[in-house]
Amino acid sequence: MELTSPENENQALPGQFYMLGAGQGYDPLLKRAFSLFRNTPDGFQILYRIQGRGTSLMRDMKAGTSVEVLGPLGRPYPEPSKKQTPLVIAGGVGLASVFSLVEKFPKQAYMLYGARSGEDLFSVTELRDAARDLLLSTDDGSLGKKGTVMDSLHELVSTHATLLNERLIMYACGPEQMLREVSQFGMAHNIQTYISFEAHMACGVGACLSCAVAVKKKKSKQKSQQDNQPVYKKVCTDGPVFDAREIAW
Amino acid sequence: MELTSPENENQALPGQFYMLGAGQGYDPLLKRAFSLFRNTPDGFQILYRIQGRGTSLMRDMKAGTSVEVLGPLGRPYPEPSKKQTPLVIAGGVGLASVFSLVEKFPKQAYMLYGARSGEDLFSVTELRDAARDLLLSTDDGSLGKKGTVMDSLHELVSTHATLLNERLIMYACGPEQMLREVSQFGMAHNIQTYISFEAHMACGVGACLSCAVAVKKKKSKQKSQQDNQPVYKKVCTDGPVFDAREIAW
Amino acid sequence: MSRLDVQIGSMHLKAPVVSASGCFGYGEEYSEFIDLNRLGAVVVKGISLKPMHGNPPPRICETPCGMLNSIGLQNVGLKVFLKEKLPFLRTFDTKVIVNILGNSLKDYEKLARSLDDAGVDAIELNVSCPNVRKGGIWFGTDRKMLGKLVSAIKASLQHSVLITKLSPTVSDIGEFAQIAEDAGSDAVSLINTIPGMAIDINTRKPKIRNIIGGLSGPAIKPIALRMVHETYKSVTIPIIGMGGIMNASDALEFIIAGATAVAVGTANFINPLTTAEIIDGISNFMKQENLTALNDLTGSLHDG
Amino acid sequence: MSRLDVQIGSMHLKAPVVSASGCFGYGEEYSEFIDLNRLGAVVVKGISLKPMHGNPPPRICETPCGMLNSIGLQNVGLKVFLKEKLPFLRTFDTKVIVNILGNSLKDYEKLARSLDDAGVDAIELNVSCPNVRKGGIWFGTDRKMLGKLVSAIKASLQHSVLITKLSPTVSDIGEFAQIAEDAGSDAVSLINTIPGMAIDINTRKPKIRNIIGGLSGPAIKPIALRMVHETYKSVTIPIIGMGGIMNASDALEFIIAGATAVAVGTANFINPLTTAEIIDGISNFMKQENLTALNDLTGSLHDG
Ligand SMILES: Cc1cc2nc3c(=O)[nH]c(=O)nc-3n(C[C@H](O)[C@H](O)[C@H](O)COP(=O)(O)OP(=O)(O)OC[C@H]3O[C@@H](n4cnc5c(N)ncnc54)[C@H](O)[C@@H]3O)c2cc1C
Ligand SMILES: Cc1cc2nc3c(=O)[nH]c(=O)nc-3n(C[C@H](O)[C@H](O)[C@H](O)COP(=O)(O)OP(=O)(O)OC[C@H]3O[C@@H](n4cnc5c(N)ncnc54)[C@H](O)[C@@H]3O)c2cc1C
Ligand SMILES: Cc1cc2nc3c(=O)[nH]c(=O)nc-3n(C[C@H](O)[C@H](O)[C@H](O)COP(=O)(O)O)c2cc1C
Ligand SMILES: Cc1cc2nc3c(=O)[nH]c(=O)nc-3n(C[C@H](O)[C@H](O)[C@H](O)COP(=O)(O)O)c2cc1C
Ligand code: FES
Ligand code: FES
Repeated sequence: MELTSPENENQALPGQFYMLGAGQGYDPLLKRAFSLFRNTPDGFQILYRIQGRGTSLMRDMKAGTSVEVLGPLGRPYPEPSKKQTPLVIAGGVGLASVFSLVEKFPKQAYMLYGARSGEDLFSVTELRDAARDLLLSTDDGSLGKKGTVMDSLHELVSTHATLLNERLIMYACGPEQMLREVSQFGMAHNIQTYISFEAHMACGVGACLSCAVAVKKKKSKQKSQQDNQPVYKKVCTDGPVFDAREIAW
Repeated sequence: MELTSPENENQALPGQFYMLGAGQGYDPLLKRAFSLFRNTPDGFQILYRIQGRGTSLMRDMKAGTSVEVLGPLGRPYPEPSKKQTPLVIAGGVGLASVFSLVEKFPKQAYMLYGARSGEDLFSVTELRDAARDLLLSTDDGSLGKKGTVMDSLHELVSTHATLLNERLIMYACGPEQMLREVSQFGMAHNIQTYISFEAHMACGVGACLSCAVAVKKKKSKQKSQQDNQPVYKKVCTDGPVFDAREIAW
Repeated sequence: MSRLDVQIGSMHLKAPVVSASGCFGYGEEYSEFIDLNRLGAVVVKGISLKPMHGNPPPRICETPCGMLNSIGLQNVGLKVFLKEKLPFLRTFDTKVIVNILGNSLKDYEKLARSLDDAGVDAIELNVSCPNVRKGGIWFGTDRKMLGKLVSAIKASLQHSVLITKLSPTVSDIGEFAQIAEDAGSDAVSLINTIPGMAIDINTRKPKIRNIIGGLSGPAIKPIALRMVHETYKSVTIPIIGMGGIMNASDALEFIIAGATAVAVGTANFINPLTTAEIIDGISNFMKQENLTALNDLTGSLHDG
Repeated sequence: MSRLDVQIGSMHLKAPVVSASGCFGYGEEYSEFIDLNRLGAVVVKGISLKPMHGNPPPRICETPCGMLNSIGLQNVGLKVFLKEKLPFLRTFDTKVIVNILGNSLKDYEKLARSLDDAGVDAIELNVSCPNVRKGGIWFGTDRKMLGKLVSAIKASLQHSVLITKLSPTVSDIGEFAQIAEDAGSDAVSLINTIPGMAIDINTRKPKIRNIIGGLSGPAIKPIALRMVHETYKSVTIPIIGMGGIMNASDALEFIIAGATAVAVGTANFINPLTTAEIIDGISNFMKQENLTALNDLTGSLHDG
């Protein structure tokens, strides 16, 4: 869905998100988080999947409905340096979060994009133009290779022998299981890896502490007596993009 | 607004009402009561004023939205006998409740219709055709006589000397203050008078006892120890139409 | 094939869904909108010895995802109920549960005895109605009085099952459920409405004439669900859970939290078919989850 | 010209609207979205002696017209608060109220003393947090302990105003307010969240990892408003009312019910400008009603 905004002075960067109000009245009550999909001349677009009540209401909105928006929020993906080759991995609507990143560095990024089936793969033509190489995969094989993005990843590195010697930087957004595997791969091969997380959010600005994600101790500057307990960071302001090495899986 | 209903087998009678769901989700929660304005070939119409949240949501509904409807509910206006001359009085959206009654007995009813100002008077041309005589009044005088329907009433009886000798039957719907005055007039002149009431409703079917209206003791068949206390009837099932003599003002 | 029937004391309900007292009149009001034979039981509006006229209007007002009511226990009284209302309910294949309210232990006993004689299936002790100063509320939040009342009523019943309806306005609902169980109650039902208020800022008057009314509807569901779970952990007698149940999913939450059956109140006002739709929904859920008996679901919360 | 300033004990608020603890972080989080100088005071997230990491996720879930939270009192701890958070708040022309939580009377005393020394304007005793088994909740529902705690803290304060935040999970909130007043509390604030639950019927797991969370938002407004009114009738000290306040009209309901000031919690999440918009709304209402001072409105409910 596309939103136009009267005062869109500060555009969102790849990886940042917005909090959108869904429906009128107080039910549903909270705003919903959606990544920047792509900026437009007079606003921005988001890409969303129908999950529950809020997104269902969004689907039923008539064009021209005004929605409350808070953002852009959160930390964007760190940009690749001149010497780095971006390797972007998206699962499902995770594409939303990384799409504008791929477009921002035309013909540079290797793009791996997977979903349940063909009709869940969006903007494939734009991606083909924007990416240096695009590998599609679907669980049912209806489009691209049958399998997961991880299969594509292994295929990619095996077909591009030299790839792992290049200075790679990985970006990933998708289901948690996928993020875990990508992170493990990245750490195993010593690749700088950034992943975008999801968590249930209330405020989106770091005030309510709803969006906790467990991180490794050494990374935390906090002193505390309860050292048996995990340490948490906020997905909304410390993230949603995290260095894979930070996360305590 | 007009509603079409798939199974509209039993049409509502003048004075009956429907409970309409406003908006999705649970806020607002309760259905709202609206009188039958007029039946249509494949449904019915209601006439409503924007009062609060529910009616505001109704205004914003796009055509084709499906709304939950319960009804027709409540007791209709008793029809005039062959010998009786109907005298119908409406204040504001109170018109909704009596409009179909006037149309049902073409050229028979004297119609008194008042509102704040001209733009609050609806379907005037239809009324002129349907009524035997139509007297309009507005508080600001922008349309019809400047004044209230009570002024019109007194004017009517003074200009039609014989009217009070005819067997009149009065029907009224509008603000409580107006209903009170109409009732007093009716009782003073011994005219059979039926008024349609409003009360906050939850169920609309007589189950929740929300919609209490105080009625005179003698009318109540209930026995009780608390005889200092008033007796109540249900607007939704005992009414909304009541014999003016029943009400304990 | 999955079975939906449940047992509340010696009372057998063919379906785990009943109407909530005060939200279904005497059954007859809704009988033209829904087939009463589908319900596990009809729980009727609170009955007192003598008829009560109730509170002056306005009696209700809408609140965010809920409503406040202060009907003031208007009811036709025991005599009229037995003569005019009960016979009609008897023509249906559903259990009849009568919610009773008195101002004294004596009142409650008289009511219980006559209804027991009349052969109603169960009596629901309303000790938690927030709408009358004296009476109900007092028993509901006083440990000693509650125990005394429950055992007295239990003693005066021959056939009817005794259900104690708990007040939500206590710090520890489990403790009060325990008291009811120890005093011989066959089951507990919860929650009743939670006292609340709303004000018209322009007139500066309460939106409910009685100032305070009882809050019901989806707004209170999380509170009710928590109390049902706490009660489940502290008693072994069956629980009839209620509070904001609007659909099968809500009902299943209560059952998983520990309810043997659920009651539907405010939702009837929004959709008179709610109870039947919930029964169908539960049945579908059990098929989908390959569950044969509802007991496998009751209290099955994974709270590890 | 109508005045919006109010007095809470010896503390003067230029506007009757403050942030609710835990819903406004340490102020800084919202400082780029709203001008903190507009608020009567910033009430910060509950502070404990040592930093706390909080509960494992999921920590919140949405409910009808409300939300459940079980943050688990995550906070940076007293030391970091004084060193890193307080100085920032001091740069604004608004009062600073610090919500404190301890597991023992000693904890509370230590916290109170150091914050008093650091010159915070007021201390809000969180004796009602539903999210930790030990600590808070225990003081909040135990009459003796509450009195003991409040008088001990009062004794250890030199300058800071003492506000006691009451637990809503009691049968008679007025009684507990009375206890706080008698023990020397300068004001009371209410209500805290109401313990609630939500269940995912497919996984049969609680939607909140901690099983029970605190319910907030519009859903609880009628309950909060009733409790504020009951408290107003039983104490003479000022009341800071909160619970589901979303707009000026809601805030005015609380003031008419007896609140001297109001706190806004969950609404900040939906609209960070809520507090400022409420202040403007109250100001407009007073003009329209030709009121010169807010006191003319406080407790002005026509409940005859
Ligand atoms: C930083 C971030 C970026 C996101 N970007 C996108 C995107 O670009 N496209 C997209 O389709 N989805 C995105 N999501 C997920 C999206 O927020 C949820 O799908 C959405 O909130 C579901 O709302 P609902 O009312 O339809 O579902 P419901 O289940 O009815 O929502 C109930 C509550 O749970 C929360 N919730 C439910 N699922 C999620 C989830 N997966 N993550 C966070 N909160 C959830 C809702 O916000 C709401 O508060 C993002 C989430 C985060 C945290
Ligand atoms: C039998 C009957 C017939 C009616 N016929 C019509 C009609 O034909 N046209 C029309 O415009 N209005 C009619 N009304 C009034 C109509 O029901 C209210 O205007 C409407 O409910 C307002 O809803 P709201 O959400 O806009 O107002 P809100 O103030 O937001 O409603 C809040 C709550 O108060 C109730 N409520 C508010 N005002 C009234 C009222 N005057 N009467 C009853 N309940 C009220 C609402 O139903 C809702 O439960 C009728 C009322 C009754 C009882
Ligand atoms: C209009 C109304 C009347 C009620 N009358 C009674 C009553 O007479 N006795 C009783 O025990 N509970 C009564 N209740 C409480 C309900 O039985 C039920 O406990 C409560 O409404 C919560 O369920 P719900 O949210 O599904 O409505 C009444 C509730 C409503 C809304
Ligand atoms: C996410 C969240 C965190 C909270 N943390 C605290 C806290 O640390 N201390 C406290 O006393 N109250 C805390 N509260 C309760 C609020 O201060 C307030 O009392 C309650 O939310 C009711 O107000 P509301 O409906 O406007 O949110 C918290 C509430 C929420 C929603
Ligand atoms: S959503 Fe509130 S802190 Fe992250
Ligand atoms: S609205 Fe329920 S009895 Fe009339």
